[in-house]
Amino acid sequence: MDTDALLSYNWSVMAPEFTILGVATLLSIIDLFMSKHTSRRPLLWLALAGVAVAMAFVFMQLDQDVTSILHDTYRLDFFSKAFKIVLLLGGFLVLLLAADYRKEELSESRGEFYYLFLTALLGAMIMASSADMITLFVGLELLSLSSYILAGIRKKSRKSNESAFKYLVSGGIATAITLFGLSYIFGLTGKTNLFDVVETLQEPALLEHSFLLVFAFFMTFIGLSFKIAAAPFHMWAPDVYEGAPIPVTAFLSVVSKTAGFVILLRFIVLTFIAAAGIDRDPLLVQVQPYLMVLAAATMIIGNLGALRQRNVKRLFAYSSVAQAGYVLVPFVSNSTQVFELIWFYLLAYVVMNIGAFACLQTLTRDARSNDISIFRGLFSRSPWLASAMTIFLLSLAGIPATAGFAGKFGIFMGALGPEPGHYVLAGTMMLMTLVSYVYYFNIIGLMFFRDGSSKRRLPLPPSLGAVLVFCAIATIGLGILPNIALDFFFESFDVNEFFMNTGHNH
Amino acid sequence: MMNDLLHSQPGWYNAAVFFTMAAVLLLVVLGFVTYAILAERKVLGFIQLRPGPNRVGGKLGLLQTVADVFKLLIKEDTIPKLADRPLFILAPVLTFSPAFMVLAVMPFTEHVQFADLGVGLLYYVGISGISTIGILLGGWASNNKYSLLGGMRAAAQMISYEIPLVISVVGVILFAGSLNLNDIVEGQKNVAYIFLSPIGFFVFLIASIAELNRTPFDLPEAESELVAGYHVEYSGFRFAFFMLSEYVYLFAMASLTTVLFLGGWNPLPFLEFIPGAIWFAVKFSIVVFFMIWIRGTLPRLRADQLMEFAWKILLPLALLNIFTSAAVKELFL
Amino acid sequence: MSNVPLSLYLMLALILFCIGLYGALTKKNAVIVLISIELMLNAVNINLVAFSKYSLHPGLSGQIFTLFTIAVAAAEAAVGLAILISLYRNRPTVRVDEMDTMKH
Amino acid sequence: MNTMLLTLLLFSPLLSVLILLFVPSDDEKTLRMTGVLGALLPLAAALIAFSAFDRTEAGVQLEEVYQWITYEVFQANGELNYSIQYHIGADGLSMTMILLTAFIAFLASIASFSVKSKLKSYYILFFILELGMLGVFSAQNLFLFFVFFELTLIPMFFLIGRYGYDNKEKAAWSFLIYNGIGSAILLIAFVALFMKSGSMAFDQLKAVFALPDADLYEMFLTERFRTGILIAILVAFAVKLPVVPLHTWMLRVHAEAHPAIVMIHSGILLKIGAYGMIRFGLGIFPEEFKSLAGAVAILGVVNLLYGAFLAITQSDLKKVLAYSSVSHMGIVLIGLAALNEAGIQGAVFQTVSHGLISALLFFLVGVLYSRRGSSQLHDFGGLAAHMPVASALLLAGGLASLGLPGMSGFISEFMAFLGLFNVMPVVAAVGTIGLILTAVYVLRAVLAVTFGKERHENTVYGPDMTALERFPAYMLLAAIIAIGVFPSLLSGLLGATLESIKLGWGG
Amino acid sequence: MELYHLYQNNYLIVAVFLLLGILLPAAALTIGKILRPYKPVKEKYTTYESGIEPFQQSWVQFNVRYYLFALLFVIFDVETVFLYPWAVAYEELGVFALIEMGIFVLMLTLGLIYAWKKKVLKWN
Repeated sequence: MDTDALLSYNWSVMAPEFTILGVATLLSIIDLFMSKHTSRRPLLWLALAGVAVAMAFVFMQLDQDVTSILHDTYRLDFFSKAFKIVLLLGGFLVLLLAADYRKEELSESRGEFYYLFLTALLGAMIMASSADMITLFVGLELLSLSSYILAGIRKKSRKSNESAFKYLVSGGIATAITLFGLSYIFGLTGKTNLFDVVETLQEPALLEHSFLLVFAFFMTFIGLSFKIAAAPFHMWAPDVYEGAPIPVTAFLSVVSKTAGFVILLRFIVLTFIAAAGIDRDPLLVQVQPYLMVLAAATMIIGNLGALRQRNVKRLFAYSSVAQAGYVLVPFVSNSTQVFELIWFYLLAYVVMNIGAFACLQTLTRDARSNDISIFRGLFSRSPWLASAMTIFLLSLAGIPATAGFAGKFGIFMGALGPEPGHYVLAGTMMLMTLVSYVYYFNIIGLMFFRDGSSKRRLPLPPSLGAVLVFCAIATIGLGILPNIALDFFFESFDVNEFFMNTGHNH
Repeated sequence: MMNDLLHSQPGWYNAAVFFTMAAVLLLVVLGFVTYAILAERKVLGFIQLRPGPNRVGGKLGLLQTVADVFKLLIKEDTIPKLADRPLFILAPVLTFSPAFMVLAVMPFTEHVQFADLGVGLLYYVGISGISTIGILLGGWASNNKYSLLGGMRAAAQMISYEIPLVISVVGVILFAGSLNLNDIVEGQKNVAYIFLSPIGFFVFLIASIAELNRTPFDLPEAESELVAGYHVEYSGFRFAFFMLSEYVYLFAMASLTTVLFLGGWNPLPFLEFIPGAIWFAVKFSIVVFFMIWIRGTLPRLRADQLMEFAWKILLPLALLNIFTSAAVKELFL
Repeated sequence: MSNVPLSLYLMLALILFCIGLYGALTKKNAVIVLISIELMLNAVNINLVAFSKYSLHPGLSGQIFTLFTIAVAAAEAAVGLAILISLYRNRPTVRVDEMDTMKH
Repeated sequence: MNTMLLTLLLFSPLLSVLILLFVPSDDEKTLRMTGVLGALLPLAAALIAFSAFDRTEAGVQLEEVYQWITYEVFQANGELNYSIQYHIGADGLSMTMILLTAFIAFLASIASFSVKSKLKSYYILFFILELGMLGVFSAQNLFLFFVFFELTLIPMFFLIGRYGYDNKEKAAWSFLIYNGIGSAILLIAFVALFMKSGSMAFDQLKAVFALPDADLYEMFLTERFRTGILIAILVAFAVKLPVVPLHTWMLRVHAEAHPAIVMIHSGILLKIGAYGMIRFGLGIFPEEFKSLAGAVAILGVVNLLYGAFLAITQSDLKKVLAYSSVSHMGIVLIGLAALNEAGIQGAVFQTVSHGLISALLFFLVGVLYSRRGSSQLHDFGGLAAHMPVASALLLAGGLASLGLPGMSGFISEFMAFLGLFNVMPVVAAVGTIGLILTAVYVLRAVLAVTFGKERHENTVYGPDMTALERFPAYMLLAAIIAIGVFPSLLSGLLGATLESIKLGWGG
Repeated sequence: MELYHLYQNNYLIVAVFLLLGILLPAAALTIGKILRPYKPVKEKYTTYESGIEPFQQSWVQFNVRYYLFALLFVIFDVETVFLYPWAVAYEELGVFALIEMGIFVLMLTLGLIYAWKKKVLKWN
């Protein structure tokens, strides 16, 4: 790799990433040399601007053909661009949430929060673009390590510390499991580039080792499913969500989860697409029943777990586990629609869940409690806030005319489309959706049917208000006109492009 | 003969030959330690305008250290009741073995070298790090507040100075393009790396003194504060092994300095007729003398100065050295 | 070149991995848990390095991967210890089973 | 064809919502005024639509079709066209139901005057509910139907849970859960259908299922699949109707919700079940429905008898009426199962007539409750002496309910049974016992209230019905009698449509 | 094969050194055991604490700052894992590798400055 080759790379491919990296670096330096007593608030605007610029770059890249640089380890295809939009959007909204997170509690490490947040976002973006196991792993860990610290950023709070530690331990185990799986894939193919791996996996010589391959598949899948908090790696979610500050919780449940799905898609679907399992059946077909069990288990655990929660953050943790279960469903059907369905659902999930967290933040901040009773009588206190929260909850529950419904509808289509349709899985999903009505509507019930102890109107800072309005409009908008997003994805996304090896031409 | 042996199928015969040779080296090293201690005391004596040892073994006190060793050998050995017995016994061994092991890769002359490892420098850095654990273990196992504190301080100091130490040699590796110590010496045929990488040398020298726990960096064993630090509970020959490894390290570190920066056995220009072994010995002796000299001249640092010096001055310098070395390589070589 | 078969390396790695996993899941001491995770990661390293030399398709990239794993493992350990210290400041314990503020 | 008429009708309640948002929440007078005028708006629109409706034509009229959602990603897979249209329109059946909805909603908005608190959100929810109901009946594809179906669910949940009696929340919950289950099953059935046939529009589905069996098999639309879907749809609507084992939620709602809400609920929402069965069961799967007709008939009879028996034993007027609804819905099933012209007509008639009758009765219960704070039978008695108008109306409603000739109930029951006797005489014969029981429980309850013994010496009744209260009651009664006397009012509207449904099963 | 033997022999030497490194203390201590006196008195086996009776366990918790230095050590020690191969291969990599390494070192320096600013390097 000589200088000329490196200079000949089209570095603009990584413009969004460089933007985020640059801003993060800049922020950390400014933060270090700022006097201790100066407000860190202005840094937020810088961070927001960084995310916005990165987003602008992604949009500017939309027309670009698929390109890859750095010996095909970094890849810019529509898949990565589309998911980067979701990630950046989620990141932007979460940053806005953070703008107003209890000032006194985050004051000490507010500067750190901003740039760790950006590095986490950067990790997620790298995951979206990577086409090599090493890059993928580095992105994953960049995201993970940053989020471990973010979860524990309230240094003085024991809960925050505990959640960070639990997150780290389960994350570490998951990483190790993933890597163990990856090491076997490398062992079988001798390649780390995903496209080379795909090619090598088609060799007949590998058929003898199909058992190892299946083993590797499961290790990797299970390890990666940690990020999305799917069974069996969901245990961390409630504790971490409870202990972490709300913006971080929102980040974990939205951006981090999206990144997890991106990596699952990129890795699992791409790598194993042509691999043969035991007895030479296609591997992805062979593992279908297990994926089905995983998806169903995730939904069931999430929804049943949420039923008995009094703590709203834990409730939303379980709810996000359940949502992850829904998004796993398209993996089972394993058709080309997977990408669009998941992308759309995640987009919907970003707006509705962040909206819900924005409401949650307003409430917990006012009540200084996480108990579900903080919702009592919200409608009589702040009708608009309650209405917005209702929209988000209805969307999470999958009621028509909301983004959540449009997403779920798509997932149903995906599950029932192939022949034979996955009726059991769809039925489970439907049943669990019903179970989710209980806890979502319980909150709605508290807001509308009960009287709260306080009659005071809730103060709503402008940044939170902006998030709420945007999310509410987007939730309804995507619900009524899902084609806005669907067409955007469909028109630009090309499955062949996703599977196309750009070769070693730079 | 050696060459044939090295290229033959390894077996018990090889092992036996190697063992014999290593034992010879061990004896040499022990001899060095014995007289290095004497030399140190003598030099310190001269510096402080006093005679130094002058009773045992003639006017020069030539047998003083030998007598000391025998004294230690016949001293009663106590292990405190509260100590962690297995660890207490293990600690001196764990400190000493790496000190001796690192000598395996040291090229003393073109021909006198034991193991010619491709990653010799890395081997040195890696193995020498183990000693820290031994010292920490000794401090911990004694179950004594002084020793624990001393052990912790020693460990903190050693790991802190290990960073600038290992980074300062990156310059040397850059020039030589190899981690093999032989190649590094070969690379200095024309010019010793001390001239190409003076900052590296400076950092390396200071860090190595600190690594050796010698004055002015001898806080871990500060007699006046910690009544001898991590080995306060050690007596007799167990104590001797801590001392021994300290001086074996002195031997090793001086050799390494010679190899890395002073050109090893390479002669100065126009003086090629003098054998490499002599050159090595001379350079080696200068380094050792320098270290004793420093000990006699400089006062002990404060704990806070000590740590901050490593991180705030040496480490940035070492990092800087990487790039100055690279620049030198690009511009002049 | 070697008479050590690949399967032995893999076995070693597998055993190491299982020990690590067992330790990480059952041990009460937080530091031991962190070390167990390191064990698992090192098992991966053994795998990668062994594969990069002896597999069907030997390739250097396995060793490069290992370098990354080592670095990341170090970072993870550093973050883990930092969090543990911060936790310890709030409550002097390193026992995992005493981290129970969030039991429900 | 694309006049915006139906859309305007459909979304006219939204205008009221918009206005309501700007009315201060403590200005009750304006709120009530807006509420009533707002409810008048869809009624007026419905009448205009009715006047534009050609009663002689069988097909869907006032159609509006706009491309809405396209799942190109699914399209790419095969030749099926996975797109969903915004497609509304009305045939005779829809038109009838729309008129019924607008009418009852208008009256319910007047009945809502007894709502005392949280008036603003009440009316907002009320209008969203109305939008949902109108949408359900005018939707011309499954997706839109489902969306509106769910849209009725949410405001109803709030309306029940916020405005009602002591156990209102529990009622709201069981409403939500049961209907949720129903809609869940419905959704799975719809999506499965959509995925296999590539379409959601009624007419296209009908066309697809009219294809020869070989083609259907090629599309994986096997016999088994079709029957499965039909059963799923029937079960889903059975929850809504409700059919016996799934009816408990409805009792709670009727007992606990506000009378105005119950008017709407029993008057319209329950009818969505019947409407759905006719539309999807008969409309799309006539062949398969035929094979299930026996079971449906038996369920209908069970409903009829079970409701009637339990109505006899109830001591609460609300419960009596609730069980009577269960019983009367059995007649709808009976009519459907007959699968002949008389039967279907009976079922549809019963749908409409029960909508009116139960609205009337529940409205009266509300009035009584407002006077006595109770609806227990033994708390009244001798009402006729104190509140003659109310008693008379109650009696009239009761008589309509038991199927007195000259009132709408008679025609529907008569035709439904007539239909069934032709096909399954034994089942029908058993069913007629139910009719007798109906007379028993209705008379028992109504007479106990109007002429029964006064239990309490110092019973204080409020004044008799006010003009505002009388108006809805008279309107409903008038409609009941009108249909009873001139059934052609309804059959004329329905005739052509029923004819086309009949074609489905080749009758 | 020859080379491989050379390789093996080199490590055999290392093993021999290890063996000797352990043997010497073992031998010396064994000889010492024969030579030295053994007169146990209770006081001899108490822990030394400047002459006063030892109180409390000495295995107390360490100051946190030790851990912080350990953390820094871990980070910078791993850095050298990257620096060494880079330095060895510098010849072939050229100037661009230097720039890359510059970025890498810059990032680490940033970490150092961070620690510095956050007063981690302070020892008091």
